[in-house]
Amino acid sequence: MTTATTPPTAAPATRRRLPGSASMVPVVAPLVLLLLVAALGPLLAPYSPIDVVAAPDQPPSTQHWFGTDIYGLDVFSRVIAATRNDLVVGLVAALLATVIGVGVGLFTGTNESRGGVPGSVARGVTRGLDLFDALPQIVVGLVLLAFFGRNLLTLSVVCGLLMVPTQARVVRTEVLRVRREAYLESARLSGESERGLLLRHMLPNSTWPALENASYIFGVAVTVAAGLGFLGVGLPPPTPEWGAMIADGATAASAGRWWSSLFPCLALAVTVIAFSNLAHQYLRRR
Amino acid sequence: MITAKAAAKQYRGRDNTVVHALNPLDLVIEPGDRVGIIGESGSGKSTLVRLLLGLETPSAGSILYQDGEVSQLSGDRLRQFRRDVQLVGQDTTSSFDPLRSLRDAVRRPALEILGLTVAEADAAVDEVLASLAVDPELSSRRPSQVSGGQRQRFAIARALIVSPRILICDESVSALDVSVQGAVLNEFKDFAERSGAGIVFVSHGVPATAFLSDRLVVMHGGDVVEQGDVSQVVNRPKHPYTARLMGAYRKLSADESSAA
Amino acid sequence: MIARLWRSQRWWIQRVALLPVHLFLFAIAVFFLVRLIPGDPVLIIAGSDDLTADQYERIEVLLGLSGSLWHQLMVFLGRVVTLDLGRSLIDGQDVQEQIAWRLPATIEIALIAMVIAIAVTLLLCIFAMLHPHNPVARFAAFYARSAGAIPDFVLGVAGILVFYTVLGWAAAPTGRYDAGLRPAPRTTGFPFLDALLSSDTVLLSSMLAHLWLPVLVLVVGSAPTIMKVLQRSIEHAVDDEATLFRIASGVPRHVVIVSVLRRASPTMVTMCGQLFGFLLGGAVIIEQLFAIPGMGQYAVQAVGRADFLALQAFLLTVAACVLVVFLIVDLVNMTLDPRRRPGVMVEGNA
Amino acid sequence: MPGDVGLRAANAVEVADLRVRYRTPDGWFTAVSDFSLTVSSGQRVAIVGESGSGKSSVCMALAGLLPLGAAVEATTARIIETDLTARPTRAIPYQVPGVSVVFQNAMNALDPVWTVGSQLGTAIRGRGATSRARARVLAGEWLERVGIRDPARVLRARPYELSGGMRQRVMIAIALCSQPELLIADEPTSALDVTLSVDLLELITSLTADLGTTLLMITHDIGLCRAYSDRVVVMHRGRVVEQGDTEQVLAAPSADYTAALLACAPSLGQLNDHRLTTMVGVS
Repeated sequence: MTTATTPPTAAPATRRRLPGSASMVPVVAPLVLLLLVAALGPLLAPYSPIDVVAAPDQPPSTQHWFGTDIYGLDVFSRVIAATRNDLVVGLVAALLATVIGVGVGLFTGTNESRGGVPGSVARGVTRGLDLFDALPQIVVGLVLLAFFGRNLLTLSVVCGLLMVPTQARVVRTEVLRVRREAYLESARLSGESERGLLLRHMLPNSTWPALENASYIFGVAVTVAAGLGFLGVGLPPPTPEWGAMIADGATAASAGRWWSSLFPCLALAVTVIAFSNLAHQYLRRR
Repeated sequence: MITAKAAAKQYRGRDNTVVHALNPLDLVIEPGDRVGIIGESGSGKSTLVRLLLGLETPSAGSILYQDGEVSQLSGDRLRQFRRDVQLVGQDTTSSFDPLRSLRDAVRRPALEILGLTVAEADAAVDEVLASLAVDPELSSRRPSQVSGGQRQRFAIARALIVSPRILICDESVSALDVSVQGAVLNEFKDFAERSGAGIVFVSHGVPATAFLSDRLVVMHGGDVVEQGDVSQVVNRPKHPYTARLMGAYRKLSADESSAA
Repeated sequence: MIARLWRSQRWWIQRVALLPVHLFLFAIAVFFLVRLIPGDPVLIIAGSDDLTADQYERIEVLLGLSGSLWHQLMVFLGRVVTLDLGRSLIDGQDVQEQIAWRLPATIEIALIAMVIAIAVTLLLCIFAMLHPHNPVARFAAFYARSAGAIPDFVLGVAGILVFYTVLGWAAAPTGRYDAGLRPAPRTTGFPFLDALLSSDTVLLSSMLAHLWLPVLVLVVGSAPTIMKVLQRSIEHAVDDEATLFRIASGVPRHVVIVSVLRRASPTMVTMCGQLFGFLLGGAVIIEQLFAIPGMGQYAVQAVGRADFLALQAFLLTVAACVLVVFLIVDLVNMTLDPRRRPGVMVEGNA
Repeated sequence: MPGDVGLRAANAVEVADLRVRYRTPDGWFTAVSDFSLTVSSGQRVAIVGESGSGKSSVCMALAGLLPLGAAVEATTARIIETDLTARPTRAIPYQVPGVSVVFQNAMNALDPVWTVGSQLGTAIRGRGATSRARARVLAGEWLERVGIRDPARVLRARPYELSGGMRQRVMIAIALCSQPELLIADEPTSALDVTLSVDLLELITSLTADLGTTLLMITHDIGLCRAYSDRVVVMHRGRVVEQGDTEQVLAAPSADYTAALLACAPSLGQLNDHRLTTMVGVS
């Protein structure tokens, strides 16, 4: 209810929180850490992530910081190596979803109220994306991966496609809002061309929320990718991937050997929370 | 300069009902004219403004600028039209792009319509802001960082930077506080007297419209019910609606006894 | 008379009539999906390159890949309409039968979790609305903000570790009930409901012991998504001038609260529709983790064997369920807020 | 009903040193300070000010409807029989007994999803245990009373199906049907056209006169105060700059601000004035 406490006065100067302020550190630090781990992965891992290096089911020790899993692979090395795979999926997915989403959203938002072919196409696309979005992502992801093969590229692309409707909807809603704004008319009266309107006003004003959303999308994409990995339909073994590691460790966990799934769980949670914090804190504008 | 010939506008509502926003209307506006258009919400005055600016196409009749249909203008003719006819709108909050500076907005017509270079345009911005007694420092701010009255000054600056020959003011002071309204009305009057430009002042407020106009057009339900000289329309209205409107103002006004 | 009835009832009839259209369009999309598979699906299924022309043709026919594209599409749509989803090429089981047997089990878990999640959300949100400074309300706000942060399989693994391994409160994650128990006679197809109806208390208690943890995991994982939305829309509805006017016109307290909730509910109902899809997806994962036989298990098996027909049928079935739920959501919303009905003009929609 | 007047407290509003503050991310923002006002029963008082003058905060504070993030302090704050300073603040406030409010825009104030009949009915029943059927009849009568010609249709309608003027009338009916002792009207007609606005204020003043209801009106329009108030309170930047008998204040304002405010509003009488007087330093 704090929203109502805005005093009824002339709008006070609202400034964007600028990068570099103190509140940024807890938001950015985990991200930097994650990116570093992803970049330096092989250098940091003490063992090969895909070779049996010790007896299976060893608890954490000084040799194996996170213990070993049911096959005798070093959990620490695998968690480190998996970071790169999972982040790549998230980044590619977020990028793909945003690029396609912005394009589709701009198209549908600007054409929906028109008559003729573009109008019908735009309305149909919107409807279709709504239907697509209504389906459980994990289910669609599972089927698509089964059909198109399981590798890093298809996984990233599939996760990205799953997020397209969300991004397209965000952009479309914004376009519809921006279209009613008086500043478009003012710009037209100022002599700006239709192309100028689209590029200088519509695009920035309607895509900013999608950029904010991209970091949230990243988190969701990583979760979906890990979920698919967990189901055993993600990256084929023994490729290190958090979801698959959690699944491998789940049976061990129910027998009390918690380490082989706990650490990938933590890595996943830290990643998702770090990126959703970024969405909430840094990019919040209004 | 702008001539409306039996211009009318209908919208198609839902269920295929036809909404007559504006019934056929004739109007001639020349530079130097001061026309006040009075009407309440739904009277068709906003539709008329949009037609005059070429933002919409009349469904019947025509709006002519130097013998060219306004909504069909393009290229140099359109640029010439935009240079001659400018608008100061009502909405002070949303008439500026929230992501761009006020200077960018004011400079835009100078670049696009007058074809100035950025440096020349910036000089023109400073000049027009100075003439409106606006602190040029404010122009680097974003629209949300200045008060409503200041924003409206920038909106005026954006229209005046091309020195239009006809300035259309659509409810330009309605959203402002009374104390600011007076100042803005004075700006309009000064501009008209200084440049000899015409003013089309569209508003639901009779006193402000009467203050700026020589000629009044009273609209009601999509029709022009009365037009004529200001003092005649205000003091000796012919149409019953106009009489009722003036009566309402008399009731609220201090000079109730003197005018009756 | 009929014309008037049509005019007043058109809003829901139109919406209901759209459902088969949507399903049909979706079926067409699924049809083309199989045609987009890189490589030759026949060879992928056969698992080897050297097939006799006869064998090849047989598989092609079974996959619905023979004849012209138009012919294929017609055959496929004909099958969908008659609910004949074919026979799996891998194990020869009737796909239709498998799904009819497994779908109710999955839907049951999703529905139970959904009902509980909605109830918990409503209670927490109403409490937070009336006592915003209470610690419980603050916790609810924090919990809602965590939406989507922790995936349900992580919660599931943690739940098993804590409640089964350490505390021993939950039964082993090995299915719907203890091994050795006989399932209840199949009356409705929904296993838990059947157990309830059969009044087999041993089976029922075993089911409860096995089900509470997966349901809890689904609820904990999914409740924040709707809680976030409901909290925000309740806040808006409370701050609304309409609420202040209701209060100021002196109506009883409960009328004010009902008024706030009704204005806040459409977003929540919409969210519940999405929650169902989310829970269906969640159920697929949870089934895997708790070894519960259902659609999820079926789909994962099918992926392992590249059983395209089964996957196609799986996707279509899930889509049908979700589309039905969305139909219900739309109808409920149009009832709650008549402005959402098509053809209703709203002036000054601020 | 006019006979009730004698039974009522002599003063409908007694407020001294009212201060309203809001919690903002940058600390406390004081919207109103040192506000004192006494309104005797049956009076019509107008609070005039521009945006940011704090007049709306005063009105919401007196109606007990400020949000949780607002802090209200006063040495005295008695509205009818309620001591506002002794009331606990609630997330969803309670009505101050005997006080009704009319808002600026009925489109926002009326509940969009309920029919007019339901909203008017609950307001009528809120006051006493009237039966549903009786409330329905009374609701129809109230609609007629506020000048609605086809009450049966309007009762079945939802707010968005009515014209702006009708909605405003419905809102007035709902606010007055509980026969409040004080009606607070927050810019009741600012969103409307002037002819309609005059009609509605005539309606409000005649109904409140019939019911013996005290009227506290908030407006930015000096014309409305002139025509429809006995006393006027002029506010500027959260403070009262002047108050007194309406005619006196408007004829001979003692505060510079009031004088300036009066001077810069264009009126039909100054058609030939070359320039409007403007307020120095205000822009």
